[in-house]
Amino acid sequence: MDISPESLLDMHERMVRIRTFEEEAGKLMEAGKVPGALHLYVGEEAVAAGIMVHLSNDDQITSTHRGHGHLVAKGGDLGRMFAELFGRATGYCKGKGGSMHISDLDLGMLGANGIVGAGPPIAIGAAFSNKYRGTTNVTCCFFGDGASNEGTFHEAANMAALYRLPVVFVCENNGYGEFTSQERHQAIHDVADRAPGYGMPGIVVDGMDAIAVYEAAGEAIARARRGEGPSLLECKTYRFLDHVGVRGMGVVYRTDDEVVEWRRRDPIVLLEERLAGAGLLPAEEAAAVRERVLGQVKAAIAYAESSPHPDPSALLQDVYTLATDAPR
Amino acid sequence: MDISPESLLDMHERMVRIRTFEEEAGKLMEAGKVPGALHLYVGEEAVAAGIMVHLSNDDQITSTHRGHGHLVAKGGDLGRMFAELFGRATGYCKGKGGSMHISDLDLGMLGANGIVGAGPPIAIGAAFSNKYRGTTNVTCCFFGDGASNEGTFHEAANMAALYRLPVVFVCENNGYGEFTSQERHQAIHDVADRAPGYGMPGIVVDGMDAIAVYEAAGEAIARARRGEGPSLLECKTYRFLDHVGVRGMGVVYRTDDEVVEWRRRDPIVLLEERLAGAGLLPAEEAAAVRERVLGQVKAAIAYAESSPHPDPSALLQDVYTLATDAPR
Amino acid sequence: MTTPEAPAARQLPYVLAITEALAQSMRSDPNVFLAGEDVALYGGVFGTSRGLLNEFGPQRVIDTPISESGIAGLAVGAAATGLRPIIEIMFMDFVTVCMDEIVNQAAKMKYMFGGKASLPITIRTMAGGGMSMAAQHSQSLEAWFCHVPGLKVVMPATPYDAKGLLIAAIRDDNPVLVIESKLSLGLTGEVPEEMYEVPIGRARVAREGANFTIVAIGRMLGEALKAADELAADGLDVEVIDPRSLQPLDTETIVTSVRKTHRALVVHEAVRFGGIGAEIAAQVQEEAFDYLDAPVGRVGAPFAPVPFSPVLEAEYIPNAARIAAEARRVIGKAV
Amino acid sequence: MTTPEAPAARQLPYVLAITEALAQSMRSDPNVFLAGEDVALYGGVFGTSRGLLNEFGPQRVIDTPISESGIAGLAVGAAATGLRPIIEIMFMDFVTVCMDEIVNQAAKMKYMFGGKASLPITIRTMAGGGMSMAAQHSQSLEAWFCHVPGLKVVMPATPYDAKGLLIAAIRDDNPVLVIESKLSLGLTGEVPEEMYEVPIGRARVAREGANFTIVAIGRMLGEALKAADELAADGLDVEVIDPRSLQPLDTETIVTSVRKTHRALVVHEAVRFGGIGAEIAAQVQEEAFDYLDAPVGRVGAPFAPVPFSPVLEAEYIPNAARIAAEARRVIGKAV
Ligand SMILES: Cc1ncc(C[n+]2csc(CCOP(=O)(O)OP(=O)(O)O)c2C)c(N)n1
Ligand SMILES: Cc1ncc(C[n+]2csc(CCOP(=O)(O)OP(=O)(O)O)c2C)c(N)n1
Ligand SMILES: [Mg+2]
Ligand SMILES: [Mg+2]
Repeated sequence: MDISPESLLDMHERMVRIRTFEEEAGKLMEAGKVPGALHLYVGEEAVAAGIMVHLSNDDQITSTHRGHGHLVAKGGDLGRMFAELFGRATGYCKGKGGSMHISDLDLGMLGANGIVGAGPPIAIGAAFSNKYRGTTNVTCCFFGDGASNEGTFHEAANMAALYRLPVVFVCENNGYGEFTSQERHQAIHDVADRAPGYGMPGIVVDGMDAIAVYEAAGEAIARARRGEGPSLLECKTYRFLDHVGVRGMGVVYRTDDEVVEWRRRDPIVLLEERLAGAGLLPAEEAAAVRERVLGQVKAAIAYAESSPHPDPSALLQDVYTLATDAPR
Repeated sequence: MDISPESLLDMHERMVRIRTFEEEAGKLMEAGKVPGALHLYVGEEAVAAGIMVHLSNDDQITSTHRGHGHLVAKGGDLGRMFAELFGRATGYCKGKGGSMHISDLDLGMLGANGIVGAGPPIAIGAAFSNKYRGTTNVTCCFFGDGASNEGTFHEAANMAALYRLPVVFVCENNGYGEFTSQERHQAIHDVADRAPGYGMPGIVVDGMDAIAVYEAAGEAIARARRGEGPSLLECKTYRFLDHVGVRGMGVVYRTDDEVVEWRRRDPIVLLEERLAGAGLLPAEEAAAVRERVLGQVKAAIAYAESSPHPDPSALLQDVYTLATDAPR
Repeated sequence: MTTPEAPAARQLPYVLAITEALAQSMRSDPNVFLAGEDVALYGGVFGTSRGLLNEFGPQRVIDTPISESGIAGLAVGAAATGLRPIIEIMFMDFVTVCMDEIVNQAAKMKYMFGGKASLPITIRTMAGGGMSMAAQHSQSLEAWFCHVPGLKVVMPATPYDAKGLLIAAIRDDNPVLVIESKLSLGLTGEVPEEMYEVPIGRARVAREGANFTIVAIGRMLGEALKAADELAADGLDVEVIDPRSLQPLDTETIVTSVRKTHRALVVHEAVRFGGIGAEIAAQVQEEAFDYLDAPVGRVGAPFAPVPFSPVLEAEYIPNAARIAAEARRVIGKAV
Repeated sequence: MTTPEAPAARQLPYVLAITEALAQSMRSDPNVFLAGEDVALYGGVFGTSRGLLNEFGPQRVIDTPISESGIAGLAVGAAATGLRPIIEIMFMDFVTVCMDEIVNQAAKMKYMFGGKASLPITIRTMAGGGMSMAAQHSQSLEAWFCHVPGLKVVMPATPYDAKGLLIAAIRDDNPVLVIESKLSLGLTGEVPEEMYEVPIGRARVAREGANFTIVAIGRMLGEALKAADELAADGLDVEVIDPRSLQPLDTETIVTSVRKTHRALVVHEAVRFGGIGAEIAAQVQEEAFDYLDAPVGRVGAPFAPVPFSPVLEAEYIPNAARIAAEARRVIGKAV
């Protein structure tokens, strides 16, 4: 699969946006400005970016508890995102959802989710909808290695293959479900090995290599658009930070060496090297991108910080849809 | 795997007992004597028998809604079984469970189950227990092709492989989940193809051939006893009768031709031919076995029919265990 | 579309009232589809969707694998992207394997997303005992769902309501759980041929009376009406109310009745402890405290799983005789 | 083993009271084991099992995959074959993915098998909000389980009860759901060092009073005690009762109090509609009808999912001020 210079640069910028967003969010959390739990995506940017450059706003994704990266890559508005993390009325969910439920239906982002494994069944529903309505849209379903052990993944994968739904199951295998390493939560090495059991292709790709993700995703997505059914795309990746919050080193469940080793393959650095090598993005231009994005992120934070908290009267709003759209 | 003449005859008798039990139960149901729903095992006898001859009362099984065959093969008392189907106080469950919850913990039969897919998680618990207590006992988990699409199967299979639990997952693939054929409920042909996705061996065997089941089960069970972990043994079989009740032909979801085709491979007839050929069971002796078993079944029915209904005062008993066995 | 003043004269069994509601809804809105285990080729294990596959084809009437979480999740994703799914969870007992999709996803998505999502999902399921189906095929679990903000819960007792509430549920832009009664499938009653809605959230006074109120839920309506006849002999003029919708609950109709009659009994087939009868009783004593001449009584199943034996099950499930007896007991307690 | 008359003077936080109960139970009975997500190497995401892996090893302290149905089913199978499993379902919200194992298997197996099975399973889980964890990490769903025959349900409010109820649960031969409170983890109180049981099914009078009863569930106990102080200024001498166990429920202690005080309020963090407060209110008005000077009031969360925003969440979760206000409102209604 060919990749255009524009797509490469686009991917890079999305990755930088995610990284910057997450690093700033982490700092704000440490400063006590973000209530609740924060699951950061730092280290896994190539996955979200490599998938999302293939998608339009009419293609959907389902996400996980670690959902900021997905929304940023899907084109999320940074101001509304920070506002949501801060619980402000201007946030994506008017402050009612927070980090774990951040979403933008207009962008086809069907929500971060607090329940591990909740995404796959929802994703097949969106894919069903695309097919039912006769579109060529696809749904990409992000889930973790840990989530691959939930029964919901199994049920959704089987149904997707049975109905040949236009869905791509994207396993972000970062080697851990919370604090339990993959070899301590499943007796297999590749989650993709589960694909044949549903009658769909399983592909393993280096999740730190954005171009590799782009290519593999491109094929799986094209296949889905052609009506040939689902795929399971496993991206081997790593979260640089802790499961919740920012501390990545000095933890009981993994060695610092391991972290250092993976950090050597920082997906943004890897891509920048490739881009520099190809003459597409010299180091100083990469720095300029980072600079520009940081400015946007700072502006977004400022917007969010100056936004009002929800009015207490909002508490009981949005529980039900009051009028109906159904034809009568 | 060698099979002794005793085991062959044992297997045969168990199959005849199941067949006779089920046929008589079906008649009684048609006569209005069995309340509730009855899922008969006719046609699948080789699976239960081929597994169960390997097991002692300290080895457990979990069963399904189609559980009579499993309990008969595990040595269930026919009188108490019929009494349970009739809802009598002398039944295995004092009339509180009926067909769908028939069980005998003393025989290691952990119950038929009304919830499709409920067995696998319970089975890994029993297997865990065997391992925890340092025994070499195994647990065999029966489930259908339809049940293989429930998330519970997935979770249990993964955990069994991860912990190398002494369990054998026995998929009774009779080609249908209720009225939906396998090709309409999953995009794979062999449920055993799911095994590699958990890191366990998957074996397909002719479920109409008791000797083949015996051999494949023998290996999987021995492997489990050796502490080498679980297996998934898929037995291709067929239910001669309807999903519920007795009508097997003239139904909307399968052709009569298909039924006739499968009935040509009646597992009892197949085994009797082999046994006759080997000089182990001439036709008249086979008839004698059937005759003898029919006598036992009739006696069991008589016992059950003459048994009292539960006293209404039993209604609120057995909800809780009152005294505790826990050390203090 | 009209909401007829009085039901037309055509009689239909409960089961066909359901089928008609499904068919008419699918005819009038191409975004409506039906998915569930054996709902298509077989027409539903209770026969409620017979004929729909023929009329609407396999794109809109869909047999699923035995994967309730998958089915319910599919409904959430399809609804969030513009369709109006109807799913069938065969026996209500099986909701235990898809609670997350119903409770944490469908019910909460709108709120969690700040109002943006709209989830027009209809979940049909069969509750109740009386058929010797034992502990895992006989439960009435409506109380669980009434406790979950974001869901609506209806329990039609009559063929008329089976059709009208189902149509209303399908047209509602929120997830609605429609709890049908398997023992009522053959119950025949007047069902207009045209499409009509029974508004969700409005109770029905099934029988007017002056000095005792029975609130009867789902299939217990029929038993309560029988009990009312029986109690007339005691000089009790019983008003019988069918809430029809439990979430939202039409407290006003119930309380208005109790303010008139001064005594009340709530009846459901579900286990008494923690049943929706507790909520209704609690609300009645809050709203009509000064009017009550006796405590609000409750009839429900005793604290045990549903037994298989017909003898025990008959003992277990509330019926007219037990309702009448409890009414008398409540009155004995009058101040 | 002794049940001490008065708790000893040692102070311990709620979280360590739990750990101690686990450790002592495992020491005294080799059949007891603990399984759950990240309970071993990490010591539990709430730190409740810290140190147990070291002491008891990986055979008895078991990290599981993220597979709640598998975990709960494992407990059922292990219990049916002689072990005494303790499982942790991290947040109570996640019970939605293993309801079948708890409700249809663990709770009913004994009954369905005619009494033969014995299922000594302890299910620990953390409920409640207050930490901006939003709609899927903050729920209090105890009412669901109180409605299920075969289960027991306890909700310890104090470190003393956190230890004593957990030990009692582990020793109970029935499935017991132990609902702990994440916001109480740091709460410190007297906890005797020896092993003791708080009997399941017995309420505690946490504060004696003469003319108003507040029944406060779980973490609401602390808020109710604060409200009682506040209400003293109004001349209300409030008795505060902590049921501790919701199933079985110690109706007698509650009713005895109300017969004395003539007015009552039930408080829980769960959604008010359909909460266990409804059952308690319904029982109180049944059992103490002639003694009541006012309707039984209820305080619970409003009918919405738990919001993320701290501002909204503060508005959502009941607290002392709201309890006191509701008490005043109830009294305003007195006859
Ligand atoms: C049903 C459920 N069980 C447990 C949790 C707690 N939990 C939150 S994130 C997580 C780990 C998920 O691991 P993985 O799927 O690999 O995603 P990652 O965090 O690595 O991105 C767990 C166990 C949950 N939120 N939902
Ligand atoms: C959770 C759940 N869903 C649906 C059902 C209804 N049901 C009972 S048996 C059955 C089919 C099971 O098919 P399979 O596992 O292949 O077993 P078989 O009947 O073929 O032996 C279904 C759908 C159920 N009992 N439990
Ligand atoms: Mg992971
Ligand atoms: Mg089958």
